[in-house]
Amino acid sequence: MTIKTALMGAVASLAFAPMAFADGHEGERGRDGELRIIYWQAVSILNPYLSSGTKDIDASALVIEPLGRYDSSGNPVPYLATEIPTVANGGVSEDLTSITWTLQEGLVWSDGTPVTSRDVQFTWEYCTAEGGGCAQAAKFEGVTSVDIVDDLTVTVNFDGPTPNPYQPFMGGQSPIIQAAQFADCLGPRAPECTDANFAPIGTGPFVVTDFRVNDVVSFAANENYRVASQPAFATVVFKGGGDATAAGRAVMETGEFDYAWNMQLAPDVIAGMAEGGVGSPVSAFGALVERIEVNLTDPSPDLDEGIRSTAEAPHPFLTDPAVREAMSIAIDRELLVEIGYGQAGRPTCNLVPAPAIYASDNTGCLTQDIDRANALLDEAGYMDTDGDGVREMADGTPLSILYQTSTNAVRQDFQALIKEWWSEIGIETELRNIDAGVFFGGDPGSPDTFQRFYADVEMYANVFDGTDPQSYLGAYLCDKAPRPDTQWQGENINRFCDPAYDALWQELTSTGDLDERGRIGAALNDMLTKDSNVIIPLVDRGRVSAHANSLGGIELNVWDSELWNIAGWHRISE
Amino acid sequence: MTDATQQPDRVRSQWWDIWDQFKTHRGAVIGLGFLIFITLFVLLGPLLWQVDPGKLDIRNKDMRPIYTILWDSEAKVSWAKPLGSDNLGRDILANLMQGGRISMAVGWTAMLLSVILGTLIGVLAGYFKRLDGLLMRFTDLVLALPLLPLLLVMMLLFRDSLRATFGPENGIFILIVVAIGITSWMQTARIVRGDVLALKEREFVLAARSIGTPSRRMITRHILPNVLSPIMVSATLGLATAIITESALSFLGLGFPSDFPTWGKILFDSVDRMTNYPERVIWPGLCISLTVLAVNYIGDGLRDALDPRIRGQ
Amino acid sequence: MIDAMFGTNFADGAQRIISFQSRSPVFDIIAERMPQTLWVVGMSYVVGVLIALPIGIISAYKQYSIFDQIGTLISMIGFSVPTFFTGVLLIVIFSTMVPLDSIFWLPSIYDTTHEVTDWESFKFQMRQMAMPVFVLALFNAAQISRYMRASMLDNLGQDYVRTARAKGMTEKIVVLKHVLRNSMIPVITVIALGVPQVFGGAIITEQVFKVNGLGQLLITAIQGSDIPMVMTLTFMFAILIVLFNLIADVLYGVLDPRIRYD
Amino acid sequence: MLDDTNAKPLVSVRDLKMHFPIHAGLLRRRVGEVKAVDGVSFDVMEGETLGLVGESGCGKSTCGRAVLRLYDITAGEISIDGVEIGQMDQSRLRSKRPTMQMVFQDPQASLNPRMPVRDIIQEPLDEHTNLSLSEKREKVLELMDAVGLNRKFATRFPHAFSGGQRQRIGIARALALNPKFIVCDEPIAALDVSIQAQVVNLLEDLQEKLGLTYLFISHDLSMVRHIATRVAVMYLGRIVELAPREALYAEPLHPYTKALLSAVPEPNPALAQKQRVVLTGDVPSPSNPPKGCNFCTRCPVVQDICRTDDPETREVQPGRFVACHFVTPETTTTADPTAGPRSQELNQQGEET
Amino acid sequence: MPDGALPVLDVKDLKTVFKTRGGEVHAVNDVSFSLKPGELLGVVGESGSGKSVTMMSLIGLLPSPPAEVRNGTVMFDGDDLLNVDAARMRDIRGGDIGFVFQDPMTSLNPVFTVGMQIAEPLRKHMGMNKKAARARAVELLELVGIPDAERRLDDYPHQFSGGMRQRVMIAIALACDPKVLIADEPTTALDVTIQAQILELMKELRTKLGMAVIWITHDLGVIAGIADRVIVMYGGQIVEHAPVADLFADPQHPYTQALLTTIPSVSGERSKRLTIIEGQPPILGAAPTLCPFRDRCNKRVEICERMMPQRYPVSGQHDAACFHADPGIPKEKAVGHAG
Repeated sequence: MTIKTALMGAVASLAFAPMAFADGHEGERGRDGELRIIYWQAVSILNPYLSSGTKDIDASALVIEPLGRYDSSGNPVPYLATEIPTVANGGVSEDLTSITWTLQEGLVWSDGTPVTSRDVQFTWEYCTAEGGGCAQAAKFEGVTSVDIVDDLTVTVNFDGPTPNPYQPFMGGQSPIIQAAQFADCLGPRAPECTDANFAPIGTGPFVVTDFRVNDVVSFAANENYRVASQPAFATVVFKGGGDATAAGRAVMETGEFDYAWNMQLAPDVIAGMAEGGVGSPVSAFGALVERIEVNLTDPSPDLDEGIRSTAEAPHPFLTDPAVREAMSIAIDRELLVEIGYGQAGRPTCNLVPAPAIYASDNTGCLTQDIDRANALLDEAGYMDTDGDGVREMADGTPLSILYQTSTNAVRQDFQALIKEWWSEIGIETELRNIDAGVFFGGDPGSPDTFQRFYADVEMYANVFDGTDPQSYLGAYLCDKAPRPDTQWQGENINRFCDPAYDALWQELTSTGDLDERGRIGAALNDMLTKDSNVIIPLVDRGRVSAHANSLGGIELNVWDSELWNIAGWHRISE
Repeated sequence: MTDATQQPDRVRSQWWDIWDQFKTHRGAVIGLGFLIFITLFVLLGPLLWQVDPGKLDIRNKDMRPIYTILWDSEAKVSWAKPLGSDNLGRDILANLMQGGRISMAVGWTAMLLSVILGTLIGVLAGYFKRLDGLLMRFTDLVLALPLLPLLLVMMLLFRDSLRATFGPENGIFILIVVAIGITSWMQTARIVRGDVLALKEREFVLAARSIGTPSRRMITRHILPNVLSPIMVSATLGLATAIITESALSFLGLGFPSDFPTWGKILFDSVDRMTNYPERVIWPGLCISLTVLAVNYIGDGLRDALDPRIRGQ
Repeated sequence: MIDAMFGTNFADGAQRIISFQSRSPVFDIIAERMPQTLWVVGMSYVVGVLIALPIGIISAYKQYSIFDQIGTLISMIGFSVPTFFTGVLLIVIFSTMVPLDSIFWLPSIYDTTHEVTDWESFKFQMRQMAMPVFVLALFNAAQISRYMRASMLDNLGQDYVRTARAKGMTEKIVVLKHVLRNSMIPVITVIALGVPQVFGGAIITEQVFKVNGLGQLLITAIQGSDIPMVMTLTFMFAILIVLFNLIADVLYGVLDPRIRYD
Repeated sequence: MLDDTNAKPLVSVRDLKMHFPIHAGLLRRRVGEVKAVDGVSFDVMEGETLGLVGESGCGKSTCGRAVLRLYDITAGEISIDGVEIGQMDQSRLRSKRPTMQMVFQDPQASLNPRMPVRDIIQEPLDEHTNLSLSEKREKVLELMDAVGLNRKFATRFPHAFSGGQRQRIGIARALALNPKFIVCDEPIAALDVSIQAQVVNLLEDLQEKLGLTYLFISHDLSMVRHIATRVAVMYLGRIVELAPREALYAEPLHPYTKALLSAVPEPNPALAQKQRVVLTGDVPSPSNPPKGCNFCTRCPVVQDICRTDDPETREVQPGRFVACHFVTPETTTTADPTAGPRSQELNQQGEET
Repeated sequence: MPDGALPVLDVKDLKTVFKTRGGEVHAVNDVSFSLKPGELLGVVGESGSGKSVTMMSLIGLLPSPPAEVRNGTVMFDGDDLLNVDAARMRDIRGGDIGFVFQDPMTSLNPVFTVGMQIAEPLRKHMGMNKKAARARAVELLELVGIPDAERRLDDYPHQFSGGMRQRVMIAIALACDPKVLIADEPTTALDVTIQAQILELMKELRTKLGMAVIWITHDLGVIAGIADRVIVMYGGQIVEHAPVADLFADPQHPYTQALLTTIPSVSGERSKRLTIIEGQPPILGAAPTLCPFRDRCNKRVEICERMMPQRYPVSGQHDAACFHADPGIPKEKAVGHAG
């Protein structure tokens, strides 16, 4: 099977998405034996409030569930709640300052105790407790209180009109945890509750039977799961470690595993593996954009720590929009897609390429134009004065940049290609790649994290959770810049700071009308990309995973955890 | 017999004897031949094959080696890319040469560094009794350190300052070479120390002492030349180890930047496509293995040739 | 199980070293990893030694013979081919190209939760160990057989060998009793000194076959800046090295009657 | 000390002790010491050859090396040419080195295998003279002539030579700085019988020509008899008997000397009729010497006193020193028939120098 | 010495060659001798004269390659030792022919007890069980004069002194009551007083056990005291062969003559100056065609430059390989003999 047919399969399954639960496959719980999942990053904890790693969030999705999730088209669907509250059904207050959820009746935890609104309230308390270091605190931003109405009803109050109230308790990042289990784990004690963090009691289709840190998690079907015929699998082995290639091989070539996450491999490699015939790749497009982030501050090691890569030291030439624009239009995005992603990617000029209402019709960067890039630089006064092929600034500083990304074959190919194009416009590039664990690890002590940004440009992909880009775009506010006094935490890694942007974003937060939100969102997107080229989007990446051909019920979801519907996965006979 | 007009013969260095013995070790001679060949290949090859190894040529990507035509007439081949090209169209032959230059350079310099360090510490420990305990405990200590964390810490600590001082490529080169060098000298030091201890008991050292030769000249004149054979043997092993270690570093993502080919990296990068493009792993794999093999055989031959017991036969 | 383990530990109020990364006691994680490391890396060491000794002995006894040349060649290849290459090559051959239902098919991913309870599970354990053990054993055997050969060569030239022959002993006794016993003295200590490396795990091989052992633990701990974990592992490693240095010394004394520590 | 007043001591050794520590156990603790040389005193007269004989392990080589201060000695005084060097530090000692040199036992081991002969002989010149290279080269060739080596071989390496030739190289090196005193440490022990005589004759010729003084260490009693003027017999780190050559060989006084002499196989069957004194047992370990007289464990005439008291060294006849309870001046006052010719010969030797 | 007795060992035209990189080295050239029951044959020569190689060739102890026994016959007990199979050779080695080597320090295996090393040949050749072998080992140690034999059986070689170790070696060689004992410089590494002990022991053992002994040494003094008959070797050849008294009283070969005068003595006259043999021992190489001693010989005559001397008989058991040895034969006639 080639990648093309695989993708067509994926598209086909998208079409049937709403029928996921109505799948004809029925039977008794645990009938299909063992499900084997491989993630090339190993799970280190099963509490998404203590880790932002996708692997940890995805693995905990087997056990703990939110009130509602997004389906594969990005529409909210109820999970623990009876329905998604809206203004129309009265769940969301008219002034957009509160949302009221109603839990399904008869829900029980895997230990048999009932799920109550207290658990929901507790979850909020848990994440917002002082000193808890909650990794999902952003989800609860603006929440002033969570009030228990009755045993099954709970109201979330916001500090102002919140047009998108589906942040708390929605999606894989904010599932409901059991109040009883985590009662003693509030605040600074959160990390100490190893037993709870490693084996949370949940409502999901599976319960943890064995947890080996950074290695393998074993699950068994939850006997108390609310759908009697689910899950189809009696046990799950969730193995971690290694690399994407080996994971892909284990699923598509040797058939040892049923599902592999995030096949970020060159299209020809994936195609080669799919020839193995036991598994296929599956992909779906969301808002995942591979982009180059430009550092507006000076990362030079000559600068003292504390000044280096902070707003105190503006970058000598990357602060010039002309340079950034030239860098952007020198790139042939079509070719990047061809080399790196094939049909699982498409060129883009937007930071927010989806959902459609937020997507700007920005196509200016799609055609590579080396000549215009050169002209731009000439105009801006960067000339190659010493004839070494590298342009210099007026003071003789060469346009020489350090281009950093995580270690990954496709990214290294991108680096090589982009380096070549940039050299054609007289910009010299030094490449560096850092192990993904370190690069995305967020360790404040490491100089190699993407937040620390000790490089001139860096490349990675990011996406927002759910369908609303508000908080995603909010990442580029002035005060979100990582600095030494924030322990280098913060999402605004470019150190972008534009009062106009900040003001426009504030407007977004108080706008409820969807079309208007779309317009403002697109405008914010353009301020970062088209207008300033602080962010140079490259490829709108489909998410690619691989599953065994005998595994049914897979519906790749880019808006939530990939394993969102694992309760419905089952074995099919081919 | 004591005719004053007779003048001494030309110095026929004992190296000739060693060479004579060395020549009898077939493996070593083949090894030496290969090492010379591969060295010339990476040094002079780029002069003859003037293709930029970093040059991307997307249109001609994924070319097969020219010999593929022998069994697969439909293979995408071109005389312009005799060993084919990779997925970005980079010429594999040129990359092998460039990668070989770096691998060999890393190998040789790291080996020299570790041998110099090992010899220095070994000789000092063996010769000066006072330093012996201290230096050997230090050696044990370094042996006890797990190398990988050490390498990682070194990378983090010194990468930027070296990059600033020597430029990006030289900086990382120095870092890798130093990292390999300072983590692989211990064996040499132990062997050298043992030999120096034995040499110290030899009468010619005593004889030199009876002349009043000071320690410095004692070491340079009498000790060092006589520990040369274990040093040379550990040097040949060190070269092989350095090339291997560099490729292992590439595997762990600690090696050179991605646009800086080495044999280890080319091999590592091609493992994913091993089934479709076996030549991309075979050639760098062969280069590494054969070089290491050659060097090991040379080491074997040298050990035999430098051993007077064997040479005397 | 985890509950019990952790619960009691906390109930005791004992001071624990807690990993930064997973927020769990370091020693528990190490204890969890130890079995697979010992199984795979330890077994490969044993297999390596078992292969190396006969190769070393025969190579030395028949110096420069065909066997010696081939033995040398194989051991040098084992030494010189990076394990990430041999590992992947084996996977491609035995996991991908060999059909799944063949008896030669071997799993490419190690199941760390597998427990040996009966013959079938033992067979499975053997199968899943086969490739990583082979890769590592080849590497270990290469080095140890070199030592063995050199040591045998040293001893074959000794006077007592001539004495043994003059006594009319058969070649088998001369080589396997007189020479071997003496040659083993330095080799045993080399083997003993290599044991701590087993506990250090084999980072690359562990990664290739997903044997998440101590090596993988160390590298993830380093990458995650898990300082308590790195320090504990390093310390443990250092203690093992000191310990095995001591053991090697004692072994030397036991094997060589000329050296006695009293 | 000698009855011969013509000779004055060039080297004077008093109560020399050389103890080597023994380390044992896992912690390499010092558990004892090997008393290789334990209180040795003797003089070497200018121009004479003092033979130092004894069995292996008796400390004779250590003694020779200690006299040249190749070791840092444990105790005692050594004066050479009137200068006390016993406790002198090695850097100051360097300037005294040219007066005293050494010829070693194993001509194979005493030459650096990686240096050509020319450089080996030249090394002392490099260290102690300011000659130009060509002067040094010339001097090397002269030295080679002097020891009977073909000049052509100057650039060869030691392994290209036979044992006898190697020993000549060693002698040439020792002669390079015109020393007064040479310690010959078993210079012929490793040589073939037919070559031994060549080397011994060479040493004698050189002594005659250059006025050298030798301390000739050997276990070969017959060769010592040939070359030495006086002979000291060592046993277990002590000198048990020191006497002029003829007197010693004609009438050994110490029981050990007697046994030693009688044990030497006699190649002339006509002379090999005497009754052998065969000693029982082995030499005790120098790390744990017996109490009392060192020789008490093997002595054929041992008495109780030997096991408790250490005999002192006494001059029992003029020039004859013996360390035995039962050899006293009273027991040996009988006229020595060989005494006359001996002193005469000594005089002659004295005049020759 | 019974002249008529059949020799236990009869060596004819033995030739041993070492193959080296630099070509063939002829270490032993046409050596012939015989050994009669109960006699002690001394073999004298300097290092490299081929005396050890000869003896090792007899019982196949030379490593091959590089050594190769080219030629000759070695008759022992009805077998030609150069043509017997390996198993028979092993039975003879250690069983019928005992061997004592030069350096007792290295010739004993350091990691086995002395008792085990003595018992080994007993169990192999005599088929003894453990207990019997041990009992016999105690006997043997007592025989060679090691006190407290029973206890010392469990000691390792390093716990013995040099002399004691050589006694152990002798015990091993004597273990199976050999017909022939070959002693290769057994006292060279020992001190004179210890050497005297070993020589006394040997004399005693010979009278007690009555085996034939080949005693290799470079020390004429040792030979004079112990041997019945002497072979003098030089450059891989036998240059003189004589009963011990004849050899010392009337040496025929110039080499023997020179050797006897060059050694000083502890008794007797002290010569003012030693007589010396000029030059160096020959470096062995290709098969010799001329007298190996001629370069150093002070009695060299013209014929020495042309042909190789044969072993000319001097008297009953005395012969020498020198043209001077048989003045009765005109030199021209000698030419006829050679070939």
